[in-house]
Amino acid sequence: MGLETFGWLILLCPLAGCVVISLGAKLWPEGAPGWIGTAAIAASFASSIGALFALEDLGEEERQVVTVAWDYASTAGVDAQLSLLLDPLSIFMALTVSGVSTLIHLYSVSYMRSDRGYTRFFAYLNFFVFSMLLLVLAGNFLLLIVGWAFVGAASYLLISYWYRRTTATRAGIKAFVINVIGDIGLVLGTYFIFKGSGSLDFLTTFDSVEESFSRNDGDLVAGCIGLLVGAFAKSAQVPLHTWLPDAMEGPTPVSALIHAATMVTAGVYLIARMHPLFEQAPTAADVGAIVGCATLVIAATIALVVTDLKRVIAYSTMSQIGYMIMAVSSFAYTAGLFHLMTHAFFKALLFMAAGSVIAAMAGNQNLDEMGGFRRAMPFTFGCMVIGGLALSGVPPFSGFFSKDEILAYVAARDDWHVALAGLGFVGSLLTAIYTFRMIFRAFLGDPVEPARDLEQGHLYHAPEHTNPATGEVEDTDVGFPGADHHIAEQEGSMKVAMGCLAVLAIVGGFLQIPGVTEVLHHFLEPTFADSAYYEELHPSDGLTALGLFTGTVLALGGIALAYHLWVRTPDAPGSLRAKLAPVHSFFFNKWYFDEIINTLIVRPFAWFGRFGRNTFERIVISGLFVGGTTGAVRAGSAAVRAAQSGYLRYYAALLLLGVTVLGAYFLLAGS
Amino acid sequence: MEQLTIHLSILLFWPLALALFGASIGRRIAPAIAVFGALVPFGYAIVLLLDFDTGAAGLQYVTDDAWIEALGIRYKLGLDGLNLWLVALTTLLFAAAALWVFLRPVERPRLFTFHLALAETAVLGAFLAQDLALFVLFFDLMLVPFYFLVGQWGSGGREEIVAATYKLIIYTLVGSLLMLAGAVGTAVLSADGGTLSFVLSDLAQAELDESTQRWIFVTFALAFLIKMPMFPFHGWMPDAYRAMPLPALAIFSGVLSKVAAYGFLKIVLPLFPAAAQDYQTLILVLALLSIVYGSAQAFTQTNTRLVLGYSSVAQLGFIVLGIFAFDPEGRGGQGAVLQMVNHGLVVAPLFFIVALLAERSGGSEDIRDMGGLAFRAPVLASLFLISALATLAMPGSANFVGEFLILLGLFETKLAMAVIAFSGVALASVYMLRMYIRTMHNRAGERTDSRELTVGDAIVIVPLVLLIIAFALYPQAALRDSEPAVEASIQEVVR
Amino acid sequence: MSITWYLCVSAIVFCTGVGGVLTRRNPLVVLLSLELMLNAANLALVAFARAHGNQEGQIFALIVMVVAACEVAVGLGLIVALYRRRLPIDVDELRELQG
Amino acid sequence: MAEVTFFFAAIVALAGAFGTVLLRNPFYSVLALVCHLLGLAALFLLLRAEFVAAAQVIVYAGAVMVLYVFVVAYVGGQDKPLSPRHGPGMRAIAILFSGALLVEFAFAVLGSSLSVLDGEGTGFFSAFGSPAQIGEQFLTKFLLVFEIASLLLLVAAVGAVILARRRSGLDDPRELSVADLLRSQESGTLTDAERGSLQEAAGPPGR
Amino acid sequence: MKGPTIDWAAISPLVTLTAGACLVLMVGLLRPAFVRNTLVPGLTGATLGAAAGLGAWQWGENTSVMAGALAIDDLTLAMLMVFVVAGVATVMLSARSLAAAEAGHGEYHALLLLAVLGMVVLTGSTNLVSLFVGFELLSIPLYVLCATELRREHSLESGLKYLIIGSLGSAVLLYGLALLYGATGSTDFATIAASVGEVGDDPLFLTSLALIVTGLAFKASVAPFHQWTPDVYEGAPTPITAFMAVATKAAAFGILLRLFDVALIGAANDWAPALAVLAVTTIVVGNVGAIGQSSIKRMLAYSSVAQAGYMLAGVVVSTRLGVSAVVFYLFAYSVMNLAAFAVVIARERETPYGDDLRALHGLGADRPWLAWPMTIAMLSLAGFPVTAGFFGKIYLIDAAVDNGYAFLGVAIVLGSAISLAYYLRVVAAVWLAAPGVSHAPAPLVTPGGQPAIAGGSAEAGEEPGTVAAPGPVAEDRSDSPQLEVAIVAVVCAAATIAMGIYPGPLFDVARDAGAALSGLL
Repeated sequence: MGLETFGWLILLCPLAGCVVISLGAKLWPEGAPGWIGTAAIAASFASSIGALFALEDLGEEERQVVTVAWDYASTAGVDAQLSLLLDPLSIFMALTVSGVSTLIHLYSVSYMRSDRGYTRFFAYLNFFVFSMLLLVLAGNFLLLIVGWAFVGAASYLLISYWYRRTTATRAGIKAFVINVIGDIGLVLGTYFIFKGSGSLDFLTTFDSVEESFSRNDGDLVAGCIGLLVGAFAKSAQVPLHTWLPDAMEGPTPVSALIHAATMVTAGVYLIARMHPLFEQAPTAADVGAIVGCATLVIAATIALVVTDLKRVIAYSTMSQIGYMIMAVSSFAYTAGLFHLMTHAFFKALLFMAAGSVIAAMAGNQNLDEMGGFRRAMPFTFGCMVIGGLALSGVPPFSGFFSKDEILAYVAARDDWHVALAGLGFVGSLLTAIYTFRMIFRAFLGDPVEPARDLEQGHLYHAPEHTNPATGEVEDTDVGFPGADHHIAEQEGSMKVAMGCLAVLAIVGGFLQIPGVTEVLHHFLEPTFADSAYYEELHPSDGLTALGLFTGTVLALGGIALAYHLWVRTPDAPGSLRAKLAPVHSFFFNKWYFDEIINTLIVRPFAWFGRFGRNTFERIVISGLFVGGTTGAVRAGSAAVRAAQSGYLRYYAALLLLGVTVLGAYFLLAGS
Repeated sequence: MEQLTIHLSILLFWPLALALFGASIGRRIAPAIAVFGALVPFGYAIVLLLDFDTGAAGLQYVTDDAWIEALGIRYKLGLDGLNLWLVALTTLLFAAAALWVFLRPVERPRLFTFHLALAETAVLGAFLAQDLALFVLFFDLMLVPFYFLVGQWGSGGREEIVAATYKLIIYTLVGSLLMLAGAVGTAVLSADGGTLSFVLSDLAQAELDESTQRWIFVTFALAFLIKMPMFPFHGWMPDAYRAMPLPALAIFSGVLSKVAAYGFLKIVLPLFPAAAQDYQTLILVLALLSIVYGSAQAFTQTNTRLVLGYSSVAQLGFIVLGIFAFDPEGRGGQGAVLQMVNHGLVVAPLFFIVALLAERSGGSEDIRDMGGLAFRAPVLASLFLISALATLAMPGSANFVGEFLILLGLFETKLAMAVIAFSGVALASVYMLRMYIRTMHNRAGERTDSRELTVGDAIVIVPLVLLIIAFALYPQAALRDSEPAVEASIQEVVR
Repeated sequence: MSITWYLCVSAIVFCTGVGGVLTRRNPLVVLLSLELMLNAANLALVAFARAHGNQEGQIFALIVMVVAACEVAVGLGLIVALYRRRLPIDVDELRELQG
Repeated sequence: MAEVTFFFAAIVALAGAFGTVLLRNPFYSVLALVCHLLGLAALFLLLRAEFVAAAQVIVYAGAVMVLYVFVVAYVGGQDKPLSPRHGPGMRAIAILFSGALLVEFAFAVLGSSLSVLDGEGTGFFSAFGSPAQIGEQFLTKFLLVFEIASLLLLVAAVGAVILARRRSGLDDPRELSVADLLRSQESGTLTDAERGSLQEAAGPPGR
Repeated sequence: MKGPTIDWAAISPLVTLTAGACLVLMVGLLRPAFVRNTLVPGLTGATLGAAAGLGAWQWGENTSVMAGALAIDDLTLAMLMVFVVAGVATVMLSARSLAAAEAGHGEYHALLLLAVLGMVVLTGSTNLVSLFVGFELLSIPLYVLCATELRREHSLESGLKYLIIGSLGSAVLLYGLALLYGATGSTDFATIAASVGEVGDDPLFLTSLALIVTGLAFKASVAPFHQWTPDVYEGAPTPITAFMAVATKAAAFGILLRLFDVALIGAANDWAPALAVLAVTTIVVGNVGAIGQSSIKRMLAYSSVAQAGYMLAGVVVSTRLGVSAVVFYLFAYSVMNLAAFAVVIARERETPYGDDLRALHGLGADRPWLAWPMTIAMLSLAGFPVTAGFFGKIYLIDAAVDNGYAFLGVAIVLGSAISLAYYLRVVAAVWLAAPGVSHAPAPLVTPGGQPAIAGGSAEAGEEPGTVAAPGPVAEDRSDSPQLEVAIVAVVCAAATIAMGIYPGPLFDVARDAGAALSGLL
């Protein structure tokens, strides 16, 4: 089978899975949908590997293959086809996505088992994977936008998966709308670029970029900014990030897959994919770098204080993606993508572990009420720690290499980027602190009731099902969220999935050790062949060493600090919070982003709508237009009927008046 | 061509003839015959789609007979890229509506089906007419059946219904009567002294001077803007939408508004290019206002019909934007044509679904009385979801392609307006999802019971949704056919 | 005597008739006023006939007399009918029909 | 001489006209009209319209006016005030309008530049206006008019009969018409009860 | 001395009408019911039919007869057709009406025929004297006919009002004619047309114009000379109202066209603007006045005023196109109005509401054969497509725009826009309103729909059913569909639709009529 066949297979397997699951909804026996879905994704992963080898067989130059299904909307000079672009970058993304997805599907098979919407869940999940793969394989802007929107829709569906929860539906619509704003940015960017290049096809646009745009050409910069808006919305970068924490309303596997491993990294992929444009418009690239940097710091600070287990991880995700965005916008592509991959591993791992803990807590996600699960669930604990270490960048875990490589490259870019790198280091310190704050508070300390139950060997069940976000009592009669819970210790498939990811989280880093094994770098070479920075941009060995060392120190220091604060002196955080009350509340309220957006956009619009309905419609539309005219006509009618008094002699009078006037007119006009 | 000439007339009058036949036979059988009368034209339209000579400019299957020499009015029908797909859409929606009426009987079925068929003939006539007087005739005729449909089968109290019919007719007829004057003016003034002719192709030849074009343009624009409706001429819309029986409403919102948009492309641009240029900005501004205002209303309304009604106002705003973008390649026009078909295709199933929702929430059509309806009705939910996502022009739907082209065209000529228009895209997602969530999701309402849709409903709705998907996969089909025609009518203006 | 004099007389008579129609409430008298107007026309016609020296005017005048007679007959008939119906003989009372 | 006659006749005519309009009693109005007509006839003679003048005196002043007198006598001359209950407005209007109209006519007549109006009148020949002349005209040029005029008289006769014919149920029951007698033979008469009930039903209800 | 050569062929329609009138008058004196109920109407219809046939035979001859007093040309004949249609319809509608019984069938129908004759003379006249005679021959019978329901006060009142105002109008007209004769020195249109050139701006002439315009506009019920119309239409017996609404208007417009577009065409620059203003006023007043009327007859009266405004626009443009447009519109106008009036009559007899709008409630449900004609008539009057009214309006607008009176076209459409308000009110009453109360005749009212006191009439005496005995006869009469009325309604409605679908032939007729007026472009 050729490369193109594999390419289409990668795409079609998940789609087929989705269709089969949903059409057969009524037929499938208990649990079948899960396995079907998993199998479909596994098949897709297999074809990705196939595609990888097929690609390796080709020569360095022709490792960019475009395959066209049919004309999609090619009219009036617009060349929009249904085309895939198969090159190292897309294959790399396909591998990461399908690989991680497979494991997460595996995890979900048992984690979601007792949920009534089991079938629906896997249908959605498969659809998501299909969309994500469409996004990364798309061969032109239009198709990219399609994939872009599809993942948005899928994430909406999965966020509001438990749709009886108003919190869930609200989070869902929020996510969708912000993603649509991203789409709009993307479309506008496309327009600007299309204006110059006259083509929607990637390769055509990239090859002609020098001809069609001068350096920092206004249109191009605008276009790239548009693309960045899209990227920010999807990757939850400031200020379009507010949807991501709320997205934690979705089931934990969803958070693991979509809001940690795959979808949110789409922005990174986009920038990497568009590198010829960004390199032609460095101004835009700098914007990206700065925003990424800002995000990583802001998110880290918030993560320090939130008490919702999943939200902590969510903010850390934002922060990590901040790193990646910063990297690719500083043209450190390999580093960014490398971190993307490793992050997918350990962040998925963290979420899975968290899911297991939440299951043990019977759906309760509040850190304040957790503690002492160390003995109750050792496996989960182990996974959590591995993930945490990787996230904090402790050698030799994967995060260590990827993150510190990013910082080194960014520092090497040019002088003012050094400042960004510096902030990056601050971020990594904070990362270590909040990560282990979470781990320590959940697993160390004296066990809470659920933990103790679990040690006795039976799973804790809450007296009544409550919404973790609002605490309101839920109508569980509908059967979702499932009444029963599943934790890694009791479920083989969950164990397997977490185990695999744990291993990857440990060894994943060796794929790309600066100066030693640069597998990824060489593999991605063909995609970035046209990049001016790919080869040139290289940190000096000294700088690299310094970076690695600093990173290690900061990570360990952070962990130590966390240990000191939350294990050694458990009352210290309280006093500290009291001391820094304003800062704390500022962080705790997420820098008031939601409030600002609410007052600036949502409220005015709602007011406008109400004004239109209550005032404008009544006064202008029906009052002025309808009422005005009818009123005039009515008045006229009244006048005419009043004149029709019935008095004969008035009629005669009017007649004679008419005669006189007419005569006068004729006499005046005629002579 | 010659052996085909008769065919368009068959397409045109078949429904009416069958309905009359059915009405004369009896109330039992009438709806069934009406279904037959609506399905045949649909099949016929499919044949036309297949047989249509793609890429050829100019008319096909022309019927051109003398009708009223005294006024130079000819009975001239024809198909081109502009109306081909709209005709198909019309026949499709009417078939769906007839089926719906057949499956859930109404009282006095004979009259109902007769009016429905009369409406179909009128709409098809308006689309097919290649003679200005003929177009005006059918354009006005469209109103009559809907007057009766609203008046006799409308929902709500007597008073509201009568008021609604008044608003509907008077509002829209004021416009189209002015258009009548404009049409006659066009013919007479273009003939000036010569032989009078209402045939569009002849009128397109004669160049009216700019001042004349202007006042005539105003009459036509008014008629079309009211019909669509467009802000601020939508005063009749809320009442009419509230009162109209749903199968009729599906057609009304799906097709009749398109006739107006089609009129702009088919008549106004070629006949009054100069005036169109002069008023471009004005119309564009109105379109933008419609988009923003319509979205805002759709976002605040709680009556499902009105949500859809105002969303249509916004969607038609986009279509008009595309028509009046006047970009040299005619991308806007292309997008507009595509979007007309799309909107008709998505809004009709939505109205049918609204009927089902009302049944499941104790007859109320207010989203505050709904909620949680998806629970036992996954199929219904997914049908609704697909239509809703298509309506908000999610990328991947044909609607997106339409809006993409429209805004691309506008982007090239009027950048700022395009950027504003994008707000409409975002707002669309807000109000459509709001409607979906408030009806299908969230806690269940008091008087709701979640039921799956019956086979009968499925027979009507599922094919429509499948068509939406199919069209999403291959919008090229429509674009390919319409390209030359759009080119032609835009060229009149841009040169 | 120039024709103009006759015309002036006829004009005055006509306007007198108009005044009668407008002021009198008794239909009988209204009819009489109408007669005045017709006669004014007659005078004008005859005068013009004299002026132009052709007799068409006189013919016309004779016809007008016939017409006047007919109108009178019908009008008086109506008045009699009203009277029979015990309706007030007053044009201002006849205002059932109005609006 | 002619002048004197003219002024005398004109004054008579005008006086008659004013009398017709102004006199309170219809009977006097009729008489006033008669003398107006006589004055007019004199003017006709001055204008060489002998036949017209004759017709005026015989037909008009003679026959038509007699009709009037009969009706006035039958109906009884209830004399109404000159102006109705709703104030003197109507009188003012009347004076105003007829005044305005008069002014216009004055413009028309005096302002006219037609030469023929100034002179005594042109080309008159001996037989001008003689019965023979008129008769010839009627039988040649104006034959149609002549015929139609006869039909007009027929219409007037029929119409007057229809309207003034005496019917039962209208007048007080004591008056019996031939028609009643005829009907009573054929299909019995209405009982008083019926007639009484029926009289209420005049005019469709609902107004 | 020898009389003028008489072209008997040309005047055969007039002769027929005269003879018919006299015959009917005589026959009407016979006693038996058969004569009155069948023979007299039959004869009348036959006479009208014969006249129409002879007219058709004379089509295209365009002769001038009776020493230039009359022009029997296509315009006259086209109008004759309208009169005949109206006349026949009226005869059928009067078949069971009280008016005929009251007046005596013979007299009633004779007057009808003489009125028709007068109309023909009026439209055909090419001479001031014959114009005036025709004018009176048309008016005086109508004065009488309006008052024939002597037992209804309204009928008498309308009669007297019509008589007095009408005589005033004709007096004004007459004075105008006199002045015109004085200014031009002739009563022949041809001579007048010739001499308009030099006296064109003479005040005498101009004043005469004003008076003549008033007199004729009055007959055509053009605002502000329209005020008699609503009162008279409402008061008169409905069949007569129908006849007046259609035939009188046609006659008035016939002579307007002939006088202004032939005799006074030279002074077009003087009168055209004035008439244009009158047209606009009329359109506004008529349409606005009709709104909110509860009596259908009154509403139709105002609507006829509005329609007169539309047609006046056709006169203003003073082109052959304009003439043809007016003629065409007159045809359309007559059929749709007759259909409407037929339904009104039917309901007057079926329901206790007389001509009140309530009489139509629920018509669609239980009397489809009346409901559809009413609907079609209303839609056609409003100018909806596939009805005669639609093309009539197109034709008028066409003519108006063609001669640079675009604003008249706009006025027409705006007027029709307003008119929807009241036409649709009727349609709503027919279809949308809940059925009215019982259709059983209210007490004291015979199924004839008229006060039962009418039964006192000498002739009406033996009229079965008009006798005020609510017996079985009355019962079966009450729900009898009144065949002839329904026939009129349906036929006229069908004609309306037919003209709306294939108006070609009628357009040819109209064009010939327009061509008859030489001297126009």
